[in-house]
Amino acid sequence: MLGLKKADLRLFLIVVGLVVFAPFLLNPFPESVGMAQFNAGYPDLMQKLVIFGIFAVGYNILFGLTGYLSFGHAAFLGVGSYSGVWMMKLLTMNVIPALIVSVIAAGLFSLLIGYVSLRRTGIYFSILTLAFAQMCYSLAYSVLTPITGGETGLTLSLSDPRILGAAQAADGNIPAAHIFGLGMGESAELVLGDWSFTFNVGYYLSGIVMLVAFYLAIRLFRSPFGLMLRAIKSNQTRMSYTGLNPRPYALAAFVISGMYAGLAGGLMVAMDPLAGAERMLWTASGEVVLMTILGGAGTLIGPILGAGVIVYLESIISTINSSVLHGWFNALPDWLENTLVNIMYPFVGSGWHLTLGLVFMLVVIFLPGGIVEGGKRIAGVFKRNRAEPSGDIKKSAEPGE
Amino acid sequence: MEAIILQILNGLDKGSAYALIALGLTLIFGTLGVVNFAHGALFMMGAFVAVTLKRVLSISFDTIDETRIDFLGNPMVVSTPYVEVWFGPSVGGTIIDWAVPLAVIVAIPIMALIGIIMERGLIRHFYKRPHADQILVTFGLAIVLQEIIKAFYGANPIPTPSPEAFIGSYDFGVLLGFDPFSIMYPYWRLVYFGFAAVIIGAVFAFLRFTTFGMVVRAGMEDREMVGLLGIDIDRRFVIMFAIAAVVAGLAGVMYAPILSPNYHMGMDFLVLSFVVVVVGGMGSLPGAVAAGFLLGVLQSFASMSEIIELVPGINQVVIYLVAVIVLLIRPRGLLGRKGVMED
Amino acid sequence: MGILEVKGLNKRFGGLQALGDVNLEVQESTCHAIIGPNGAGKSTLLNCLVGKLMPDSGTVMFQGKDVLGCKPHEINQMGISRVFQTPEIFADQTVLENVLIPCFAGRDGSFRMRAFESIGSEVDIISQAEEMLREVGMHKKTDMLAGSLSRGDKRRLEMAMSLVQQPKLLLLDEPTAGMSRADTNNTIGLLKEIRTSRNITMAIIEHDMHVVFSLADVITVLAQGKILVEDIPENIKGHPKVREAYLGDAEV
Amino acid sequence: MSKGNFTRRSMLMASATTGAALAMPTIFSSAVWADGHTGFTNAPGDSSVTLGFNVPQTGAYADEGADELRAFRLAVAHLNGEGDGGMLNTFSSTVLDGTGIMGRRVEYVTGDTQTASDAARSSARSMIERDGAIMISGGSSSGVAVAVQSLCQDAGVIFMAGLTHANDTTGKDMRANGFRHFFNTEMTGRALAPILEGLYGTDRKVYHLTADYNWGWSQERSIRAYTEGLGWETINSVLTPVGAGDFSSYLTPVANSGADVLILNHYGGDMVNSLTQAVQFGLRDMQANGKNFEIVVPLFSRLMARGAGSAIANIHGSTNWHWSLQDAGSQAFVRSFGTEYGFPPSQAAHTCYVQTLLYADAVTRGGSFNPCAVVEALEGFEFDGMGNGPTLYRADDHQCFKDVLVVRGKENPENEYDLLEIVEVTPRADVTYPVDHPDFAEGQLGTCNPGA
Repeated sequence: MLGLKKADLRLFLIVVGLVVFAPFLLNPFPESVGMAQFNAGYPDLMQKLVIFGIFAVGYNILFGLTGYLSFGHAAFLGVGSYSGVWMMKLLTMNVIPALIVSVIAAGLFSLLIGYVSLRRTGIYFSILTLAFAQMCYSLAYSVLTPITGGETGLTLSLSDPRILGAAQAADGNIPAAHIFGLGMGESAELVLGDWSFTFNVGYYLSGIVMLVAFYLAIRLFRSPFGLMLRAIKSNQTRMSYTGLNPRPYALAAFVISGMYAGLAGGLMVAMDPLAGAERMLWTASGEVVLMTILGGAGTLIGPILGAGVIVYLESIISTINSSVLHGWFNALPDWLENTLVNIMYPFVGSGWHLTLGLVFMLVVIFLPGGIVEGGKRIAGVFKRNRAEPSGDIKKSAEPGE
Repeated sequence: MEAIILQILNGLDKGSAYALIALGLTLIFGTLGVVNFAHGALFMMGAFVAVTLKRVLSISFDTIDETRIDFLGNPMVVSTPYVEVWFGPSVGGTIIDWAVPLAVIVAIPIMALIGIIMERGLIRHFYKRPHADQILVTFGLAIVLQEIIKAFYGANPIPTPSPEAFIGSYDFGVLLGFDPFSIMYPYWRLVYFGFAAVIIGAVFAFLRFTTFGMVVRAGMEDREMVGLLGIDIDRRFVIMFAIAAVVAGLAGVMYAPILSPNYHMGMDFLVLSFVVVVVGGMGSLPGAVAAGFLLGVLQSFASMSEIIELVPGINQVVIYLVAVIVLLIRPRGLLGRKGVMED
Repeated sequence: MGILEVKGLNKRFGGLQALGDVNLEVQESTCHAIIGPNGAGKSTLLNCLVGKLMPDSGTVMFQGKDVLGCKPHEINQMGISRVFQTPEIFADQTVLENVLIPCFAGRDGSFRMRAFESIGSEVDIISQAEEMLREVGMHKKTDMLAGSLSRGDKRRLEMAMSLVQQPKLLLLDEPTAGMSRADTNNTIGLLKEIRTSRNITMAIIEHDMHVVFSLADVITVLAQGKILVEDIPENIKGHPKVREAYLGDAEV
Repeated sequence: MSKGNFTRRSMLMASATTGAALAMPTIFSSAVWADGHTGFTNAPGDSSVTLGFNVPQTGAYADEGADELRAFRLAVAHLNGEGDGGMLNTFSSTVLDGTGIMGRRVEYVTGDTQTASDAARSSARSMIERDGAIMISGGSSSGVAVAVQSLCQDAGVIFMAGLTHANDTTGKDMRANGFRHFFNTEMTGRALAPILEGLYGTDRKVYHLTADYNWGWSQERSIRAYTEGLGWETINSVLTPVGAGDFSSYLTPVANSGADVLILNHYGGDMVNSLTQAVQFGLRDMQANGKNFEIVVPLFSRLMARGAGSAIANIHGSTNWHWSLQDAGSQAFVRSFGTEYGFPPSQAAHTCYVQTLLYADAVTRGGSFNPCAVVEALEGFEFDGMGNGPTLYRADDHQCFKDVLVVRGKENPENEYDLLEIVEVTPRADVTYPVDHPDFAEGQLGTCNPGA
């Protein structure tokens, strides 16, 4: 079905299920308990989870398959975002043209950068991409402010010359982004006892786009083209003496991953119409590398998992403050409560960077293959013990590669 | 002309810092084959050794001065550093004043120790791992280190002035036959440049004239060969790593008066230093030093208002632009050798 | 006319004359060996033939077409395949995939985006690859990672990767270097078999005289970048010039 | 998977299907909450109300963000009737009585802006969407303020800006749902120029170093307009990259440029570095055109001044508020803050504290949490007792008009907090600019958005 092998199809269906039921899966805790802090089922976070999933899936096509470590992919995301906002400023608040133009603009831009950077390999390639991305960031932040909005970011205003659509909504405000009249911010709410689940239009649009992107990535992985990309990582010398020209293959992978990044950037502004220069910073590029490696570079599902974990950590851990911590432990005796809060405090809230740093040191040290490898190991233990094959991690990890 | 001389001085100064960091990076890369993204953090920690020493020397006891009041109207708490009590206010004051130069001495064992712990505890497990893994794990380490520093010292820059004796500027104008006051340059920056020159010279001399250094250089040429000779590479790796850490740390200590230390200064320098190393040629020590000074000077020139007017934004991107051009014309960097980091 | 014609090839590295006016003609369906002491210029010659090095002067014609200035992959697409001294294979991929890659290269050329077709549906290509693996006796190892193979198997795999392209000329760079006597004999057997079954033109660079005399139809002796003599094996064996050239060399 | 689990899941699924079916005809928009639905985003329940404090917790402004958060905590405590009440006792409006806001206990959530507009918007969104925050406040840069302000406008919540000094926040990028208590670069220019004239005369040649981003440009434009108005000549103006660290190559040309005043349009770490380095390069000791060379830092912050150490001595600048002010409001605030945390508050802390109280007051006076009611209550609101003298929230642009402080770096500070001394309190009338000032012209407030 869908031109996929059975294992791939199962993996794809699992991801479809995760995306569709995310509003439930991410809101496991009732509103009133302290653990509700860990709920992630609100539109902003759900949208980010899938959008960064797209970004990482695309990055994996370059890094996971060809082994080219780019430190500049955030620039393509930024270009996608900027062109998306410009489409909304100039043409229409319908997000479809914005998305299309984002992908095209990022594709063209990555063609240019890729053409130059791919003349070199190894760390030289990495530094070239880093240099290009840093240039983009610096210029976007300062000199190019008329195009990029500079420090503030590019945003909509009440005086935009929108050709197909009004500059102002009926209530005198900036109109909202929509897809054929369905606003990105609109949600349906389902309340079940103490739980409340949000079904957001923007999230489901992003989710569908992500599923399409993921599906295309699976096809690409299993295609002759994907085979050639892996050959680049494996042995470029052999490749050229086998009559294959590695450069256009690598460039194609670079551009495709750039287009994925542009798509992610376009979706970001479709969900929230502001494009800031910081999303082009080299640390933002570093983040997508982390997502890919944390999940498992070169595997299908890895980047999605990696993106999920990092986006989730960033959003949830950074909002835990000391009063929240005290809230969790206030049932305990005072001295124990204070000790626990003091131990945990440096790792949450403003200290979430510390947690992030530690997490990925641990992953790189102990789990070089990322979450997918971890899942495989756990699965291995289960198999050896002849236990019931169960557990979500195993399910999602198994068909990874 | 004066303006050009001044910008060359600025460039040499900036270049000194780049060169010192890049030198350590290259040493680690050349001998250990490790791409160390935590190297900037070592620079930053060096600067914080200076900050810490100053604080330690200023450890005080509090007395309450009833004659004065604090901002809430309560009696003022006055603190007197113990050093001033022990050695008298003038000698004690001088010791505190000289905290930064003193920190150089303190920093050597501390940074060496940090280097050894890093190498033994983490880096050595990554010799055989792909460069991407090395980059990631050291990047993670860099984040952890800077967050720890932030937790202790806060996010704001901490002023760490040079000793009183070095405050003020030297007038090159007269020396070079220009008008007086036309080329003024702060003493401490001149000291920094001299200090960097000494360190760079010492590292090169060490590699050139000691047996240890020769083995290391041979190792940079051909690691397998040296391994086959039955030389205990492991121990030398630790020492090399410690040396690189000390070089970065000292660069940081002495830089503290120029740039008030903050927790993210390491990251700020890291990216530039990597560009420097790559422009110089991965694994080439002279390349790293030369590229450091070259990029420092170029950056200074690009910051001149005449140039910015000509090419807006050039001051922000000049280093990256040079890197792109150099790498496209000379694939292995200025003095790079074949076959290094090209997998 | 030979399938490969080299005329007046010169290459200098600084002060060293690596190749001096080398003329060579490889006849179709023969096995042409190039021997010579260390530093004779054998590897330089080979690298000029496959596009890795650009000679200072001279021409290299393959089937009447100029090869010089072409990139390695273009030369391969013309029908020249190369086997390396240490087997160059796609270590991270399976044995089958290793052979699939040249199959696709043969059918689709040096670059073609087939990003949405599934490999699984390329039945012809897969059976072609499997057949080739059977021919070199590796059909039971198709799912193994190529990197985990023994050295001998890696050599077989590399050979399979070259042969599946049905090259017009197969260049072998010391195919038995570092091999045990038994492995060497196996390789010789394999090469002989290929010659009889496929009638492929071969050019072989080799140190090992045993290999050379087992396989070669014509031998060219290279010394200090110049061609010393070219003849059939029987005449080379006792040739005084060859002895002279090899005298300083311990590996006679 | 146990049976119990399975049953529960199937029940959830079933309800979900029904929910979706119900939702089909008209997709509900963002704020349809099961209870307390009153037609605006995040309408609070009967017992508590949640405010969102979005401050930089990581990055270069983390210390300033931490101070803002302290102020917010203090404000919440005072609103809930804890502590000594602080400015509630001096505030000219007396509707707040320490029982929360309209009888609802005030709770708060925090977010990290990272001083990046992307991150700031994202954390604001999550506080609105996940935690149900009905007001967002805080921040330490104009880029963030503008970005979050427009987000709050779209989402239908009130934004009470923290530290933001660029004109755009209440100029080009003004929004109906956003309010700024902090002053701006135009006011800095108006307050500083007369003092500079008094100190340095009318015949001066100025060299500008300007941080290359929106706020820097705004600051330069304003101060330039007023110094040129004094008759000062602008010799040169150079843009410096944000976070440059080493400013030597920008500073060395100053000495030979013929300028006798250097204006550093820098803030934060840039200000610390450029100022210390300017002093290191001897600019402070120099004579030019027969006058003492002077340095001016238009926007001063005590937290930053600390980083510059002794370099700030005798440098003039402007600030929104300083703890050494002697009015009752300031004294009350410093006392509460100092007692709680052991050191005096910064200007960022002050503005955040005041903004929180002003919001609470506006809700109470307007009688509703509805953003439109709040906007109505705040527009044209005149108040006093909050530390800057009589203050007006101007209806046309949602900018507060109040006294501005001109300060000078102390030469011999008594302690690490006593770094600035107030030179002049420029009265509100002198810093008030007309609504149609060209630097603010492009903006449109739009109309208040209560969400839906």
